Amino acid sequence: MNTAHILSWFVPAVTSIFLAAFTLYIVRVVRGPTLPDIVLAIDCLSYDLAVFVALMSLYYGTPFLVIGALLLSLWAFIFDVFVSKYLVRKDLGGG
Amino acid sequence: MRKASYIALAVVGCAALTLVAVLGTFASPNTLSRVRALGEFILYNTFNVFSKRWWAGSPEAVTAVLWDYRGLDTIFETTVLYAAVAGCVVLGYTSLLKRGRGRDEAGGGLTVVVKAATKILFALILITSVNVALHGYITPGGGFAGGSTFAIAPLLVIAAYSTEKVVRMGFRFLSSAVMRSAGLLALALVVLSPLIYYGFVLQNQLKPNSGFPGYPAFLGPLFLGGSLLYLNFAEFLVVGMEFVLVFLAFHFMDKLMGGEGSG
Amino acid sequence: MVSVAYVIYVASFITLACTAAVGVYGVLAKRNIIKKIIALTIVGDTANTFAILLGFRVSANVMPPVLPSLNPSKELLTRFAGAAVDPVPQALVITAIVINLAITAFLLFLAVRIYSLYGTLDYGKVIRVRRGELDGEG
Amino acid sequence: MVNAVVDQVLLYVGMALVTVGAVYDLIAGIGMARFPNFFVRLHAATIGAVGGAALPLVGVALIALASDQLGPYRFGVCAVCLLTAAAILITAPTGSHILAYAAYKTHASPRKPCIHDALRKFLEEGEGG
Amino acid sequence: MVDPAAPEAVLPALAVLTPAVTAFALPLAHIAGLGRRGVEALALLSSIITGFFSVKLLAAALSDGTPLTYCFGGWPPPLGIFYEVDVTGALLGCLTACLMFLIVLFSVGYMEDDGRLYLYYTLLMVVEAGMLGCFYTGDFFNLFVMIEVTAISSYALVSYLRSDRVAVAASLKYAVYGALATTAYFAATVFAYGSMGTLNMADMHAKIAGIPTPLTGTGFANVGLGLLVFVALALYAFTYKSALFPNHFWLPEAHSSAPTPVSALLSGLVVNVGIYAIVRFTYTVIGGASAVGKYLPIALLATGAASAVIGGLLMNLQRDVKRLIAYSTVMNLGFIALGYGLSTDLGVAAATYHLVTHAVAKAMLFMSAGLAIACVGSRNLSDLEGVGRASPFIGFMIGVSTLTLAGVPPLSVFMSEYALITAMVRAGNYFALAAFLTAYVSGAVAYLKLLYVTCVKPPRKPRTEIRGRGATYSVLTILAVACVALGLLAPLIFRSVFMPAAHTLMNPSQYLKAFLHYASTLTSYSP
Repeated sequence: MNTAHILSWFVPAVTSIFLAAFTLYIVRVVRGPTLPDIVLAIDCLSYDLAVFVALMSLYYGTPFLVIGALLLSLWAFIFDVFVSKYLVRKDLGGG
Repeated sequence: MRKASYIALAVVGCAALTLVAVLGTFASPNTLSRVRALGEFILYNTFNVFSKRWWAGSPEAVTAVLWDYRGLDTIFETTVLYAAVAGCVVLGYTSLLKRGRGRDEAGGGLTVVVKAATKILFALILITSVNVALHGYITPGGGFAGGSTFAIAPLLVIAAYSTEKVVRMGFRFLSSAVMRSAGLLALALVVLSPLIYYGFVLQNQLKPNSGFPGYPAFLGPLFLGGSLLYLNFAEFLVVGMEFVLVFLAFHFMDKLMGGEGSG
Repeated sequence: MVSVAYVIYVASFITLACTAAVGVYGVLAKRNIIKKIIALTIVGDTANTFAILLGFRVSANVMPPVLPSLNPSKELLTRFAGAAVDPVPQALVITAIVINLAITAFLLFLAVRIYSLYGTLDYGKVIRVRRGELDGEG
Repeated sequence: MVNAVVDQVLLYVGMALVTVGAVYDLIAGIGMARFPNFFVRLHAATIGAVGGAALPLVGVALIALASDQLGPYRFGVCAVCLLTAAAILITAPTGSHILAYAAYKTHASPRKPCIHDALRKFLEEGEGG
Repeated sequence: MVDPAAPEAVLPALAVLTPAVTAFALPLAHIAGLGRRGVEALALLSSIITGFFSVKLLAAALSDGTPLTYCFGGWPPPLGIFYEVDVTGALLGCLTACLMFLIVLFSVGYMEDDGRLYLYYTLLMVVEAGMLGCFYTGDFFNLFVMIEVTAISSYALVSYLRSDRVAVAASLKYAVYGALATTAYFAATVFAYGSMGTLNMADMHAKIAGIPTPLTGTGFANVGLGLLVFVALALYAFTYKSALFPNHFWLPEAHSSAPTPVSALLSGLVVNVGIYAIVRFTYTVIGGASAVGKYLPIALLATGAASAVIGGLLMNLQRDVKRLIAYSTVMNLGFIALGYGLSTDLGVAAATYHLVTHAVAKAMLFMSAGLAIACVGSRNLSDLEGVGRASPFIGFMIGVSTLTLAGVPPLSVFMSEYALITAMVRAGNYFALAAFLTAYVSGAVAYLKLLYVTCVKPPRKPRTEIRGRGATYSVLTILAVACVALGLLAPLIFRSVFMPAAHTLMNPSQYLKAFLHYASTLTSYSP
């Protein structure tokens, strides 16, 4: 069975759908009237990007890209937490 | 007027540079399918198990360049980070020997949901970062990547709880500084130890006219990657602890400003 | 023959030029110290991206610079050397990234310090305050 | 023989999951772009994260298991994909929660088209009692 | 040519790594409870060892005609990092290590301990490692890293007095534009690698001269254009680091607001890195091989003349004594650039000589003025009136250093300035001579004013006692002896040290030959 052959058309097809969603998220990032809107959209963007990265690593057949997906999702979370902390306390560190 | 002149300067300068780059270096598409001879030599030889004269014992060419072919750059890059953190501490912290015992957080931090998630993610981050650092000689990653991944963990704790929580978890200024120095000295030890056997500074594998036999690349079936494994781990320790020190110094800087800030 | 990849490749250099211009302008013209530092990181990242692009190979079967096997054949080595991107600029960029990070961290500490000493992050104001002090002393 | 069949099944299940995930993501994107305020957009973000990211990542993990291109690394890729999916399942709801908490508490986002605000009643009762 | 496996071949590597490893160990020494004395002893010991290495290296470089080399990791040059130490590099390294020892010793007596002192010594050691690396390296990307090592620890040292508003602002100014400059140099190295396909300086020379070398051949793309961009960006970066005319704006503030030993370090040593890099690229790497190489000395002459005149004139306007000395650094860097711009052997030798004498005298002036400032508690020139009379030793030291810098005959700077004038006259460059004399006269007036105010006028304020006299006084005594000796020995050392240094600097063939010796071991391969 030749997975490479199947993936060579499947991954671009799926990626194009993800790209469409990606554009819609970017619309929200640009338009987003308030800070939480922007952050939420950027969250979704980074999760999307994580899926992208995983799909690319399938497409190119290299195992080296996937670890980036994990880090992207973690960074998105950190971003959320820091923005919330900033909103709540107007302060990032501290007790 | 001033602003316009700055814009003109920046645009003209950068446009000129790009023009030169595009015209001069990449005028023909044929050059683009090739890489420079130096890079190609390294790619071919980095894990050339058939003729080990030029090999670095790592299939990861970037790590091989970083820690073996151009290892000195990386040592001093670590020194740059070290000096910068020393500068940060100079600006922000009073005494290393003062115990970082903080007060208990009373209603501090964010909601209990975030705290619970932080606990789970903390372990996940630790495992990931050690994995990234230790597999740096086989897969992309390495000491710096692992160390900066590790830095997410205290950041998360600072955000979800407080800096005091980080201190109470054992990342005291003192212990972080000790671990950083230990990592740096381990780095120096790995780099300098070939000298004992008439080898070269930073030597990894066997070289002609050197008495040092090189760090073992294989231990039976297990692939060790020569000195890259130890260097990566030491770098991981150093970079992770440098980040922790920066966060702590930033926290104590707040207090310093409260104490003597003026103006 | 000029391929699509080549056009994209050259276009990315032009984009980088714009980014670099934004960064340089920011460092020179912005008054706010934090904005200056942000502009500085833009310049640094542009230079890094530029270096990565230099080592790229515009070809169909381009590979990452990691040998995909721990037990390579001679044929694989030859193919790898002929297809993988240049590892040297990537190593240089890792060095440069760490250095940029170190400088940024230090500059941020300086900015906080400036804020605590002068009560402002506006560089023009800092200069004016200091000049006034120097004249007052003399 | 059995292996080939298992691979086939894994591949097609994985592809189905990724496709469904892509559709979820598109729906989430439309919701993100068109919903009126932040608190409604949170719903879209949930679909985008769980359906549009965690689900396709599980799919990618299954495809990776069946992939013959990845060779010996396929278990590693699968594991990391599953780990990422798990991480997203933890981080996405928590992130949305903390953002909503902050936005609600500080009035950072307008609650303009508001039909029913249960939390306010709850908070008022809590403070009153 | 030294055998690569011989123990003395490893000297340049050890000279650079000793201070670096000491810097790594200093926090541990502090934590282990060795206290102030222990940290100081460690720093002193390390700087003594480094000084010993660098002196041995200079001796070896002088006795051997060819550059001393060291391959890190055993990799031959274009593949790995390569140290290539010719007489100029060894000379500057020796100056750096020796002066650094004195600065550390001075700090032992001068600095107060507020719990951060171990970080001060850490940063000093890092600066030393960085500067030595700059002088010894033969790889232009490694030069970037080493410049960055030097620069970032200098920024941190300038802001060491963190409650001083001027110091923190000066450090910020220095750091922001300095980071821009080093980024420019990074971009320059990327362009150079892109067009030439190498990171080695000697290999770069071969590419520019069109000499094919093993492995890298004759370059990858258009070498001429790549070189043009490299020179433009690198010149900006190096003139910033060495505070030459358009980029001198950071120097007076940064050098005057730092702690006194750091001022001596920055003015005497750190600025030399930029000058050295310019000269190394102008003469050894680019040389006469390219048309760009012919215009570089002219650029150097122009910036040098402008710096000298501006520095000399602005010296007279300063009321802050440390700012006055800092402007004098700008002027003297202009003199050095003028000498290097002559592109004759004599001019280059004279400029190197002036660099050395200026470093010693400037460090001494900063240190003695720092002691006087500590005595009076003010940096204003008018408050320093008569401090020399009140404290004869400090007065004597300020006198010696001021007279030295003003160019009074038997002392060292006179000799180097005499050599510079001779070189300018021999080269027939009367433009340089005019700029030099203008700046010289203007600077001499300012120096004599400083001398008159501090040493001749009657004292105004009762002086306070100075701490740590032993260390600081002995350092000043050593420096005074050095000032006199460098002047009196001029005929001897100029022939035997500075002329060979200039000769090796101006002749890239030896530099290239040492490179090719190793590069030729790279067998060709056929993928």
